[in-house]
Amino acid sequence: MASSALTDARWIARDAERTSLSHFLMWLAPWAVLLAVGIYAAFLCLYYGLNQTNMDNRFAFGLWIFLDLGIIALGAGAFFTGFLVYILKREELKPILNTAVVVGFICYSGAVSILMIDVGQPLRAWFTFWHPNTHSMLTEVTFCISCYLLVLSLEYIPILLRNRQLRRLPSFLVFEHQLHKLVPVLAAVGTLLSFFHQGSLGGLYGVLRGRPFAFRTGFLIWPSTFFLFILSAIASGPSFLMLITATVEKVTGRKLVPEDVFRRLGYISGLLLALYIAAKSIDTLVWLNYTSRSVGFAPWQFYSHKPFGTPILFIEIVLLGLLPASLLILKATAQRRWILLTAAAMACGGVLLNRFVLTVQTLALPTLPFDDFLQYVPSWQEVASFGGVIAYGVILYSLSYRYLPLFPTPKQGASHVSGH
Amino acid sequence: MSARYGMVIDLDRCTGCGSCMIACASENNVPSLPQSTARTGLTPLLVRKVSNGEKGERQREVFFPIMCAHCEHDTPCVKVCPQQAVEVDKATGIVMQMPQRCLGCRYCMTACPYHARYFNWWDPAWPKGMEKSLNPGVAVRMRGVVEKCNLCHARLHTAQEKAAAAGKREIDPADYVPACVEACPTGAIRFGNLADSNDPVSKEARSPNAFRLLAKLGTEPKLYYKSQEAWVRALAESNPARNSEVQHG
Amino acid sequence: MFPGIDGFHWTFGHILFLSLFFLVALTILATVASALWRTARDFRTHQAIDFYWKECFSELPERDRRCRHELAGRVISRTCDNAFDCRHCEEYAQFAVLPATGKANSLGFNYPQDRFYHRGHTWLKPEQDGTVTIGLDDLAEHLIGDPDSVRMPEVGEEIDLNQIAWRMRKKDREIRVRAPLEGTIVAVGGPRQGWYLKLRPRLDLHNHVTLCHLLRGPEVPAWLSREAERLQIQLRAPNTPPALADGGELMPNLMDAIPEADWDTVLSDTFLEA
Amino acid sequence: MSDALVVTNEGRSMKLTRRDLLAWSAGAAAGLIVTPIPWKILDDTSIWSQNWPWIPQPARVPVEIIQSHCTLCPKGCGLRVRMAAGWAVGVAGMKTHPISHGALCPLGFGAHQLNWHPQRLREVRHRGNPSSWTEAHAAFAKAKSEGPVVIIDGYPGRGASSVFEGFAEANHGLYRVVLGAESRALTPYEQWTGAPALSLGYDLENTQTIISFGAPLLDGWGTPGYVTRLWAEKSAGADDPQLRIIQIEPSLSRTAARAWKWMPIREGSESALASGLARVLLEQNLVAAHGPVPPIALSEAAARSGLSEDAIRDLARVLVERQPTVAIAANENPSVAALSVILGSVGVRGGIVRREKIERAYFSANPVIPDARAVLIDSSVPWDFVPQTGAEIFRFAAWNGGLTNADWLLPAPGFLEELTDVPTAPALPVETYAVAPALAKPTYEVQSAAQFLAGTDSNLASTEKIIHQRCAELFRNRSGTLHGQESIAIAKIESVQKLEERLWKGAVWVGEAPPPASLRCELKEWPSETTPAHTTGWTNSWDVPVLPPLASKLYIESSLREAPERRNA
Amino acid sequence: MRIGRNAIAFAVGVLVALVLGWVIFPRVLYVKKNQPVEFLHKTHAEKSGVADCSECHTIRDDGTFAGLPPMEKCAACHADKIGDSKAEAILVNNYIKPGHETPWLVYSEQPANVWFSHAIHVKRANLACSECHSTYGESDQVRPYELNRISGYSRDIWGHSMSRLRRAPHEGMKMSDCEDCHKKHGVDVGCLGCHE
Repeated sequence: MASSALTDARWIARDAERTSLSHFLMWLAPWAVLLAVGIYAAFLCLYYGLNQTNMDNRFAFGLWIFLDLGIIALGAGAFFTGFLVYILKREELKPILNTAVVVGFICYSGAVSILMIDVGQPLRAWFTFWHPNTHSMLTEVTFCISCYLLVLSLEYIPILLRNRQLRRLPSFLVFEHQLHKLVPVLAAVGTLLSFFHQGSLGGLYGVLRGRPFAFRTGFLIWPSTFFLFILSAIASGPSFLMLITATVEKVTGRKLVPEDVFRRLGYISGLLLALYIAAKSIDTLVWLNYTSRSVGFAPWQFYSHKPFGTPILFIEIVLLGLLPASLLILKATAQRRWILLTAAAMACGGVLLNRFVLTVQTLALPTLPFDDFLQYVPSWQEVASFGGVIAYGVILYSLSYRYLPLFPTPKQGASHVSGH
Repeated sequence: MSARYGMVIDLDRCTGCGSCMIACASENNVPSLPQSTARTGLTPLLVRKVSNGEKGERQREVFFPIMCAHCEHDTPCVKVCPQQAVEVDKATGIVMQMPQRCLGCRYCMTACPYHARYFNWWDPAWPKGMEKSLNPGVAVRMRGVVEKCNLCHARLHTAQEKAAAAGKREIDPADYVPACVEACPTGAIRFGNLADSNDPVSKEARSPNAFRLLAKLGTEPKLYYKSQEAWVRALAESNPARNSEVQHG
Repeated sequence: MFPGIDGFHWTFGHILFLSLFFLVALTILATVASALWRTARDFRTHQAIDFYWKECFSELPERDRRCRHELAGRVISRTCDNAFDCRHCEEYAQFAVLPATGKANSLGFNYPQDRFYHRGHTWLKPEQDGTVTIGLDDLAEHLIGDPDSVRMPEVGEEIDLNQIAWRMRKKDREIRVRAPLEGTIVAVGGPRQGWYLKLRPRLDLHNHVTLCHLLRGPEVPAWLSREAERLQIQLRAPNTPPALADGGELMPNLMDAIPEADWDTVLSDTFLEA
Repeated sequence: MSDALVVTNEGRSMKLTRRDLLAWSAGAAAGLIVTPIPWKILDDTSIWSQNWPWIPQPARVPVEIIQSHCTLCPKGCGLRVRMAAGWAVGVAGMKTHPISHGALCPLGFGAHQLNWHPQRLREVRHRGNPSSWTEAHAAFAKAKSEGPVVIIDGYPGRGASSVFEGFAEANHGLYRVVLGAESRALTPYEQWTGAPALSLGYDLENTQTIISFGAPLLDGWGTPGYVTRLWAEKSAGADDPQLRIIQIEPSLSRTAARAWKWMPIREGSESALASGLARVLLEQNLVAAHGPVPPIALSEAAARSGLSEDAIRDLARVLVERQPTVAIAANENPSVAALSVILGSVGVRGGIVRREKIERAYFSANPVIPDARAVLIDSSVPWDFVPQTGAEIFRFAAWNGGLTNADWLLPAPGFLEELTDVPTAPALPVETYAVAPALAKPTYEVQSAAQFLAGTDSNLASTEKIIHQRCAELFRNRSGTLHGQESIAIAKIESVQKLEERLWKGAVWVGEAPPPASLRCELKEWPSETTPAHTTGWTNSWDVPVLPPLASKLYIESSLREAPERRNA
Repeated sequence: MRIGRNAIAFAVGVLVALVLGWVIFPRVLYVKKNQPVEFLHKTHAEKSGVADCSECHTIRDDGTFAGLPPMEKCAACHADKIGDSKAEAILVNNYIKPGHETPWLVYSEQPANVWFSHAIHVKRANLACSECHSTYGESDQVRPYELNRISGYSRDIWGHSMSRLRRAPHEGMKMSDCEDCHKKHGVDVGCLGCHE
């Protein structure tokens, strides 16, 4: 038994078997290195300015925005699971609730920190709150994301306070208990916020009349992409959670959640994905035949620039949309775990591709009659600072998994996770 | 006194000499940095060479001075800026960019169909001593903010101050002429008040040969072009061409 | 942002957006505030410690949650699901009448009969003046030996049942001892005195329910022997001398004797720490 | 029990527990929010980011507008200089200028920054090492005592130029000029008319057809504003313009792109085409002249130029459709000049005219200078003029153009740092005269070549003196008009002081053109072909070795122009 | 008594923060600088009978504002020492004799990106100087110039009161102050009106 100098046993929940500290540190080491590199890259960008990136006046948004949109979409699992459990009372999903919160927190905090590097004048970012232009989708995004990040941290606190050492303080434990009683309220608020900012992230591009490839008409002030983003986010969120959980199970070699939770998640994900694909197809048809022409552009010429030909449309809608959706829904396929997970991965990939097309392809395409198609390759600083965020995510998750009750312990059973 | 300042550029008169670009940069204290490239440099006014794609004797070329078109109707950049760093000036119709309010999110740049907005990727710098040659009327922008053509509003300030000192409310139009207009050796760039139907410029804007780039987007740009040549006018409506079809600067 | 701040317009959209934002912000704030307030209230109304104890109890391993009646041999096997709160246990009375059949091997522990024993290894002795004296029981003394330091509460402090009454440090491990009874502290002792606390109980001692949650009589040796067995198992780490001397007597000062044992677990099991 | 045992009593003990610190920091955090600290720091840091100390900001000083003239090249464009605190902060064209009409070449607009150009010559350099004026003077004095001095002038006709001439005469030296492309194109007429090239010009105001053999008419040729204005008013965009510009050029240059007609021909076949055209004109009696007939067959002209014979015939017809028609070469090209003679456009209105009565021709400089002790090169001489000589070379320049074989690099006054007069620009049909006073104080220890010579030879007149003399001369002659804010005939000006005053304030004197017929021309036989040196620089009008930093907008920040080759070496 | 002890710790925390924020912070944030010469408006108004601000602080014909009078203006009277005050000596010996401009510290200095036209405010809107500059014109002592270490602004821009509450109408020259005044006078000039 490890009573060696280097032990963190007293921080680990009594009946949770965790690998030895040294082994754990070995696992963290490479990620820590990646994080360090990322922090250095971020410092370069903040100190010398954005000339450290390969963005330019045409490619004013680059890798960062694409990945921000991506991880925020995947992070939607957090609010959506909370919504299912607390609002729709789908108790069977409780086992992944804590993981959902942590993953959500990681995704959002990561996205926000990248955004802080991405803006040229971080010191003035707060102006958005002081002089908000409420007609801007970005204002909505800023407000909602910052509020929602607050909500996520509040949802994270109860999990944190259940650490074996922290809970020894009665006041912490009682506060955790009381806060946890109110989490449904937070879940409701979170749902509202997420609904809006996921949507607004879509709106971000949908409103760009000056970018006919992204421009969409819609309902009231919201372009169709507003709703598509919400749908795609809640469709991919559960799939992403599933992947994360499965990965953790693989890495730790433990069974963490009952199998039916997986199937349930897959089913929900599949249904929403199917719904999203349907909506997306209609939207695409409307855009091809009406919207794009209404601003005087022949839609097909947007697909005349390699590598963004029509195939990308097919991949996005059929290969990484329809296919995974049906795989996730159909019992026969959903039974097999590997198919389930592959489908989930495809679903996430599809949504990421959608974000990529909307951000990167939109900017690459010409608008003026004599513009040409541009390419852009991110600089190492861009890649590294994002790698840093990934590393931060892995480290934070690993720590949470080791020291916090992310998953119901065999003894307690599902009902005991986070409180009672 | 709500003016709507705009421009009509007679492309037939433009020899593409580039005087307007340099005059603009000099007036507005735009730096020229050795590091900057065609894609990261600051050119609030950019003259682009466009060819009709023909070869040999039938090849034709035209020069398009591109600058902020000061869109009048749901101005793309104004709508998207999260913190009101961009606005359409009520009195003049100038689309303003406020560098000291800007947080450098660059959303407006993605919104602008003319690519007429530029980001300060570097801190501005000048060879030692050259800062003495900076134009006193214009504040130098800092790294990390967006800038663009403000129709030389520093000159508008000077004109207003002069008018005020003379006890007048209205400025004398002769006192407010943007640098590019002043610089053009052939008088191809004309500047005036589009709201005033007697203004020669607003008359020209209504002439059959006048057209606007991407007018089809419905943003009501106040930057007009005119040309006798049909193929040039046709450009306004045509879709972006493939890389191969048009070479240009 | 706020009326009067530059850039604020009284337009419908603007007002709608901002009021929605403030509503959300307020809700979040209110949630946290009310959680804090409720926490404070629970402490005021003495529910906090009770809840806290129940939480810890639920985390205890099965073995540490045996019902006293099982120890006394009144029932074959019973897990307590009431956090050792016999006061509010329906079954307590019905089992209590049965005769205790458990073997009572004291293993040479000294456990005076005039005392009540708490599962957290404290004893409680009612005094004539209506106060009670509280001390550390023999097994615990054996485990710890001389503590390096002790942190005692203050006279006059209100203390709840199962609340951490005092802390002891030994080999930079903190040992937190739970109070066997709720009341007000009237005197503070320490290892030297052989007792640690004197309390004026919050409840009436003459009411038999007040102390009924504590072990007494035959239950005690039975319980102790169980604990001894547990220790024996837990302390039998590779190449360690047996914890029990031949006479079955527990050697004194075990923490010094067997430093390499997993004391975290031992101590938390002994003093009912989750 | 060991004495080590410590029994502390919680409540009373002054020892801070973790719990106390927790409560304390909670309180501190709560308190901090209601202090100015977070908010003021938030506000002030954002303000700091708006006024970063390392961002240079122009001083708040009043701006004064001064009319003057550009002296960076011999085109003499009128300037409106914005001056603040003694420094030029902006340059624009002088709208009232009778020749340049408010136009400048693109580089002129950034000229006010040239004085701080990194390539600015800041000190005397001798064979690459720092030196001093005294040493330079000594070296020159020694050289001049030992042998003849050749002085090269890139901007003849200035006061400084006469200082040079005076020095050359006084010291048995030679005075040579480096002519611009426009003037070189006029040199062939010298032997046919007897008039020096520098006294000739094109009366484009009255021309109806221009056939340009690669001359960048709309890209800095002559005084930019002069031609571009004519083109803009008479030609731009019109299908049948009053002024027809036919550009003969291999590639679609700016001028070609904007010309009424562009005819792409093979590289270097200008002479052949000109001769071919002349032949057609003569054979088909399209012109009054009867000879000399070019010794080239139409077929050969067609073959060499890559045009069809019909195309050449048609072009010939077009040339005579609207006369007067002048043929303008990009450079010295006798065949093109001869074509003008055949077209009968020498010494006629709207043709090639004589603007002044200079009898003595200038000798243009030959880079090969065999027997001289020293060569003094004025700062106006293009950097690419590299003398091949054993003589000691004294090179004046405000900016270092890179590689040079000069022994002495002598820092000359920069833009607007020196008083100089502005003689008639090349190829103009009328005589002009203006003065460019020193507006900015010299940034470094500089001397113009004229000052330098005056330093070595006390009985040389100074530039100032010569300018005064010329003003007096103008006043005496009583001819021509003075164009300032308003135009006024010289005859109407009360005194020479008044005249000078106006000239110092940026006014331009414009002489009266002598009757065209005063220029007689006879072409005996068709000139033999010479292969002209091609014109350098991407705006033809720029002889300064470096470009204003802002010029990079045209070739780095945009691709409006191709990056200049050989610059900033 | 744990709650009590916590409460005390909390209260101490609050107190410390308040003192730090309201007492110490302002002293750290602003650095006091003295004017190069102790110039007294009052004395000049009385002795030299200067009646109107515009006699020294003139608006040029083109509308630009001359701001502080140049050294010659001072030299006109102070070519040689008039009185024997210390300030007089400093002015004459350090600045007028060697011919250096006096490096006055301008309390109301605005940053480069602000365009403020005295002509428009004084000539068109007929505002009295005191509207913004209070009675500084009659002041009989010079107060030190306070420089904000972070923003580099004069303290007069924020106004003397840290809370910006209950400050005099002329106190404070932040953008919001300009806007308030513009609102009051029904002026709407947008960003373009006041920014370069």
